[in-house]
Amino acid sequence: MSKMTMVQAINLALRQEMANDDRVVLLGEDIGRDGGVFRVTEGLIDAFGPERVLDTPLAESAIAGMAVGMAIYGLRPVCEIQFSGFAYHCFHQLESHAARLRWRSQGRLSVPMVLRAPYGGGVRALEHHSESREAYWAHTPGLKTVIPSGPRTARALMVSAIRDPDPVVFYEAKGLYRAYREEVPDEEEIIPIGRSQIVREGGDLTMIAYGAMVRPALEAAEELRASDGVETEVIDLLTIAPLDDTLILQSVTRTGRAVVIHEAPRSFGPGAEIVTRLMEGAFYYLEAPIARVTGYDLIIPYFSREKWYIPNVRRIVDAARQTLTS
Amino acid sequence: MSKMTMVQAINLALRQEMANDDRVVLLGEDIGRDGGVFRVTEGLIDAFGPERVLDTPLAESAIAGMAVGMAIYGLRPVCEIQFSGFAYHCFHQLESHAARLRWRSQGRLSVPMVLRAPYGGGVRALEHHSESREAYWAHTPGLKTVIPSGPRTARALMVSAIRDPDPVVFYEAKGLYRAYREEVPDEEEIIPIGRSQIVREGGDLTMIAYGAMVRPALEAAEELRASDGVETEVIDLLTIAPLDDTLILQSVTRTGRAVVIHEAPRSFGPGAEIVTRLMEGAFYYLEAPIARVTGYDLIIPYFSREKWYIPNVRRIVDAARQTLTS
Amino acid sequence: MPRSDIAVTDSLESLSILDEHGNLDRDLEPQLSKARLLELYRAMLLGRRFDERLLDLQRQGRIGTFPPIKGQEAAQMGAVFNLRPSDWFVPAFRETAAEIWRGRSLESIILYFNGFNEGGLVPEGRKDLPIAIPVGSQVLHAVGLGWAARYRQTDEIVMTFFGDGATSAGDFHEGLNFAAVYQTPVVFVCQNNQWAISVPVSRQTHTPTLAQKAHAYGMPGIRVDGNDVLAVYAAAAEAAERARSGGGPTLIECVTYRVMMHTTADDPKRYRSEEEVAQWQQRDPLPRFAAYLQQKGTATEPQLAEMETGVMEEIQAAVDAAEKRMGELGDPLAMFDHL
Amino acid sequence: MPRSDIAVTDSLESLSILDEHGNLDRDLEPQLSKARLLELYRAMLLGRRFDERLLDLQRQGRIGTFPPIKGQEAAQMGAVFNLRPSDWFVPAFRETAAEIWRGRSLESIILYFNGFNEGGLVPEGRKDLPIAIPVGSQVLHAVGLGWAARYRQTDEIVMTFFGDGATSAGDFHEGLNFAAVYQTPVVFVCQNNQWAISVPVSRQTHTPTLAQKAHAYGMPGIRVDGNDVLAVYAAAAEAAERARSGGGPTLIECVTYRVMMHTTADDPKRYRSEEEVAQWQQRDPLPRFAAYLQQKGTATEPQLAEMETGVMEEIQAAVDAAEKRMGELGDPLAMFDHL
Amino acid sequence: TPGHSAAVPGSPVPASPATRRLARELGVDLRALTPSGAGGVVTRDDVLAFAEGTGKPETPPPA
Ligand SMILES: Cc1ncc(C[n+]2csc(CCOP(=O)(O)OP(=O)(O)O)c2C)c(N)n1
Ligand SMILES: Cc1ncc(C[n+]2csc(CCOP(=O)(O)OP(=O)(O)O)c2C)c(N)n1
Ligand SMILES: [Mg+2]
Ligand SMILES: [Mg+2]
Ligand SMILES: [Mg+2]
Repeated sequence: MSKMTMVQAINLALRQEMANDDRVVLLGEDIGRDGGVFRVTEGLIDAFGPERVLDTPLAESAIAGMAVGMAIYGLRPVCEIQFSGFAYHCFHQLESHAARLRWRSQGRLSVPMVLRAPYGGGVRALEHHSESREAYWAHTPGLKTVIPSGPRTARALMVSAIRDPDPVVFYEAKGLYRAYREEVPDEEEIIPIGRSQIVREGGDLTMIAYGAMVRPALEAAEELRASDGVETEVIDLLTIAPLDDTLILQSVTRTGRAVVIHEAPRSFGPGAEIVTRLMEGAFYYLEAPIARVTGYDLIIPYFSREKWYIPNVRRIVDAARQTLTS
Repeated sequence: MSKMTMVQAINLALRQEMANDDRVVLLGEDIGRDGGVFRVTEGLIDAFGPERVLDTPLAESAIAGMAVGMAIYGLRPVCEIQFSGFAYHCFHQLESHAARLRWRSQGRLSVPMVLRAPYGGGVRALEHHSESREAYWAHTPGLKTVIPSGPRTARALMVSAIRDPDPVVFYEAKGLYRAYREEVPDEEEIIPIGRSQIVREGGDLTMIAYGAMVRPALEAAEELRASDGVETEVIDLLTIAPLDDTLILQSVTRTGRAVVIHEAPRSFGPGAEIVTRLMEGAFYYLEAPIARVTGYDLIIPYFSREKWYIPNVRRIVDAARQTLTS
Repeated sequence: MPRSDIAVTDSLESLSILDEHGNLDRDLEPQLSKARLLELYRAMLLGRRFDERLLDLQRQGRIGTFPPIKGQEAAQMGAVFNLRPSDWFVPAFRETAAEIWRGRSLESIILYFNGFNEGGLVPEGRKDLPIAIPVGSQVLHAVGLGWAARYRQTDEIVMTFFGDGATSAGDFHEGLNFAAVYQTPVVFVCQNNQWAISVPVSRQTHTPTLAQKAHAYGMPGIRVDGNDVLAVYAAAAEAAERARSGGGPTLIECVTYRVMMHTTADDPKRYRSEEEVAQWQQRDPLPRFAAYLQQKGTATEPQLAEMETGVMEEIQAAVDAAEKRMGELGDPLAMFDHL
Repeated sequence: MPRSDIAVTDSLESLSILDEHGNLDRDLEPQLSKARLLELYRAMLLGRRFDERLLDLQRQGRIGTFPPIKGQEAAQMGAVFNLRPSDWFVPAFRETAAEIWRGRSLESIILYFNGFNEGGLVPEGRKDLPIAIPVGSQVLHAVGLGWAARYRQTDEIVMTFFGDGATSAGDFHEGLNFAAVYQTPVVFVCQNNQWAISVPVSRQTHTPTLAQKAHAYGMPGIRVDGNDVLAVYAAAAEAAERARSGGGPTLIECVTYRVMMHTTADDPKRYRSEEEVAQWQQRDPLPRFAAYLQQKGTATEPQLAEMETGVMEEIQAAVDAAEKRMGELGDPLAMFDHL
Repeated sequence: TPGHSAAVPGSPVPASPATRRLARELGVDLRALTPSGAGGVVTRDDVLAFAEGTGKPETPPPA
């Protein structure tokens, strides 16, 4: 057990899975000698050699498409797309092949690959480096979309993603990479894909978040208790798709009120599905309209203004209060 | 005024816009001498020459990316992507450039291009030829997503799409291409982008559909009147994004009950946003959970089973009855 | 320098062995046993006759849209005939003869083209990928398989097929580049059948050959008469040997012709002349190879006729089996399988 | 045939004019007026000094991440110097000197790299595209612009820039292919600065040159000493003339070096040796060109020093103006503009 | 089952949002009445019946 950043925690998961299983190979731009632009793969080329940590030419479709072939062969490739904003270059390889080969071959072939990509704002980056568009993948049948909320969940989910028999898109909130350290056990720890978790209990209101939004949600919950005496339950989704709605339905059936939070643009975003599931499954328990606190239907502005775009504690608290008083 | 199929109606719109405006040029695979695999561009190369109707090499990213350049120059390119299932190859050109250049250049450049693509099932086609994934575009800020529901709306919306100063993704339900004929006026007719329409009035229930789903919705409405005495209002969205929710909110505020219909996979699909808007804007008027009648969270099966996947009158009526009795 | 020509050292060649007039270059003639030659011919014949039967079925509404392969039997069989069962085969969608040779059942092909997902079942133990429809996309899978085969220190190689149109696709480029950088054991077989639906190869690219695109990747390129099964076999044998022995990838351009429509939904009269088609029909790879076999004494005409009968029976049995099977495959819930 | 070499007829050459030791090939020396030569030098100098200043600002936390251009001034200025105002300029993201030459204000660059969308404003009347970050993607826009310029029967040409890494991208391939098929007037300038972040060009491609990739498209390719501004100028002049006169596109590979980090977020010590960097610093294009100017009598040392002072003043004024402006750009609601 | 409130103490009384609005407008406390809808859902009629039984609400409905 030691305290580590999310970068270190993902590195640990990769390192341990590589040590345990020689089917696990990494590929991506600058992941070898450079250790990845965020250093997530730091030291792995030294530990496992360039045959297992491939510095690729600059071509995302090739990275994903080659991984499809490796995975069909029986390996467990973990691709890094340097920023999720460049993952659209391989959209067709994921939609048309990774997501479909098990189905297309009637179960005979499978594509146990992981596509890692940093997403989201918060690191004063250039254009295309701060978007949050996980909904694209979440809407794609045949893909699983996983987004950890910190070092410990990142490590435990990465292990599951690598071992999963099917393709997993693994979005890493780059704003969390070095934001804080958390205890991460040395021994194996797994969170199954498809399971969300309650990270704070409460009976007055439910907040649903994932990735980098879990922390502001928790802070907002704290503030609501301190200033309004409101007890907020906070649920961290962890897996976005396929969306397991058991916990969120249970919670909202009790609280009757919910706030859904994400960085992604609002319209047709992940929040819409979450709201709809609550509307479908907890309709008669809703005391107030469910609030969405999200990015706007804009391209995230360059960094001098990105803090106005990304949901923050203030906006979450405001939305919660509105929900509570409706 | 003459009766025409949707193929002919779109052809008419293209032909008239090309005749009126030499900035309008077409590009795509097989759109010239072959007239397009669905014959939507039939005869246009004869009328306007190969300088305005470009048969391109087989490369979707190039089609879209070249159109971005043409549009910046001041032309009004209309691209055809042969099937929407191959539009993912140019996802990055749309997301990273077409959708952003006005914003990136602070209003100095613009990309008045149209990306046409047939989508949806119903023509016994091979894999990748029947999907309905408009949500990908709808979630992309900077793009407009338009889906006509028949010959007349297709013609009138295509004119608007071409004249729009910004990029428009124009999905054409291939199941409607030759499904029926409709009167289409010879003289110019326009439906502004961003406006939905009531295609049947009723006070008991609201159905919201678009594209190929409008017809089964209307049939279901008819059946509900005949057998249940229920008066259903049917709204044809026409523009998916940006979603104008004025009409749907007005309607559901009156009816208190709604069914949302699309071919796309259910989860994270367009229906989720529609439901969420209703939940946000008409919450206190909802008498029953809003129903979604959609494709399943599957890849659409090969054609022998696709009729089980695509929403039909039976599924819509069942959902409506459930909504009415909840 | 200061101004000089750059010489590209990777080989770029053209090859023909048995020309359309029956002339044979004995120095280049591949040494195949009688049994192998007959196997090869039968596979081409089966591909041809099955294709014709599929067209009948389609015209009768008994299957849906499919892409005929007629005229391309030599291009695909000459190449794939070099593979061992332990090698990998990565087709596009117009390699029916090669797919059958590799072990795909005729029945599954009928099911597939009649819209049954069950037709996609890859039989256990086969190292083949299913049909890939997005043009060019499968090229990358071949590179990944080839890389993995080397990683596992096997001597497996990978052969992937694609059309002339596919050479315009980004995935073709990225795939050949990766294959060269990693020196993966992949044989890239381009069936240049002159058309990508309605676009002739002369509007697909400004280059006189597709083989020369190999220069962009630092790999050998070879352009062969794709209707000359001996030339295709020889070129692919060389490329396969290069790949197997660690010499890296090769690009083979097979110059052939799509005699029929693009798919049964297409009407080629809209964009190409009947003369062109007639001209290419003169170069039909089947009679050329049959004449060679007879000249060589590998088979007599009656023997070939007998083979023909056997092929027709095999096809009929498959059609019967497929139609029986399809009658039993009604269950809509099967759409929830395998996802 | 039956087996023979294929000869590719498109030209593939290498070019250098003024080498790193000051040797000049007088036959190839471009004939530029004194005024033009000084303009060119000043633009390179301004690019260099501004780049250095940006690095200072970044290190002081006064701007965010940016990609230094140091060492690549000749590659970009030699090329872009051939454009007329009526031509189009389509940069990637490491063409700061060229962008400034084309009329982008220093102030807007500072704003941009400090995270203000206002820095993206393309001034009215300029025929330039903003920075394109997705590698290779802008190549296609150049092709579309070139096509449109021909459609409008103008004599405008388009010049687009990209790096060695970009040559692996699908968009590079699709763009060059389209440009050749449509014979659009585009000059493709690859700044081969040896690195794509941490990936050396030898791992980016298996080819010894990038210029030879032109063979895949049927267009001329030329590899020039990218630190020799005269050679770059001459090669680009020829390509520009070819494009303007209807001769179609050209691929130019400028062999240069990224002397600094990829961006200020990068640490090149992790992946390359200081010796390599030191070696390339010997080939710095600025002193080479300065010596040429002095030898030729185009400028004296004091004149160059005076120019230096002017450049520094211009930069200081821009920094002051930008910082003042940024102080006024607080309004968060501006994020809703232009979408 | 109708007639038995599915409400868990501290949790919402099941009712559609429209019914909730009606109850609020009529000043009816959902906890005070016996639901008749399936699954213990309070219906519009339950609210109306209760409101008639107790007369008009004392405070005017909120705007
Ligand atoms: C990415 C993509 N774009 C478009 C299509 C539609 N399409 C199917 S085959 C084809 C032409 C393919 O030409 P070629 O590569 O020469 O192969 P051939 O059909 O001649 O065998 C096209 C445009 C597709 N399947 N995939
Ligand atoms: C499509 C895409 N993938 C990845 C990146 C991240 N990235 C930015 S620059 C770069 C390397 C570019 O190398 P090169 O083309 O040689 O240009 P240079 O940086 O050397 O100027 C990478 C990988 C990107 N911007 N776009
Ligand atoms: Mg896995
Ligand atoms: Mg072809
Ligand atoms: Mg570089």
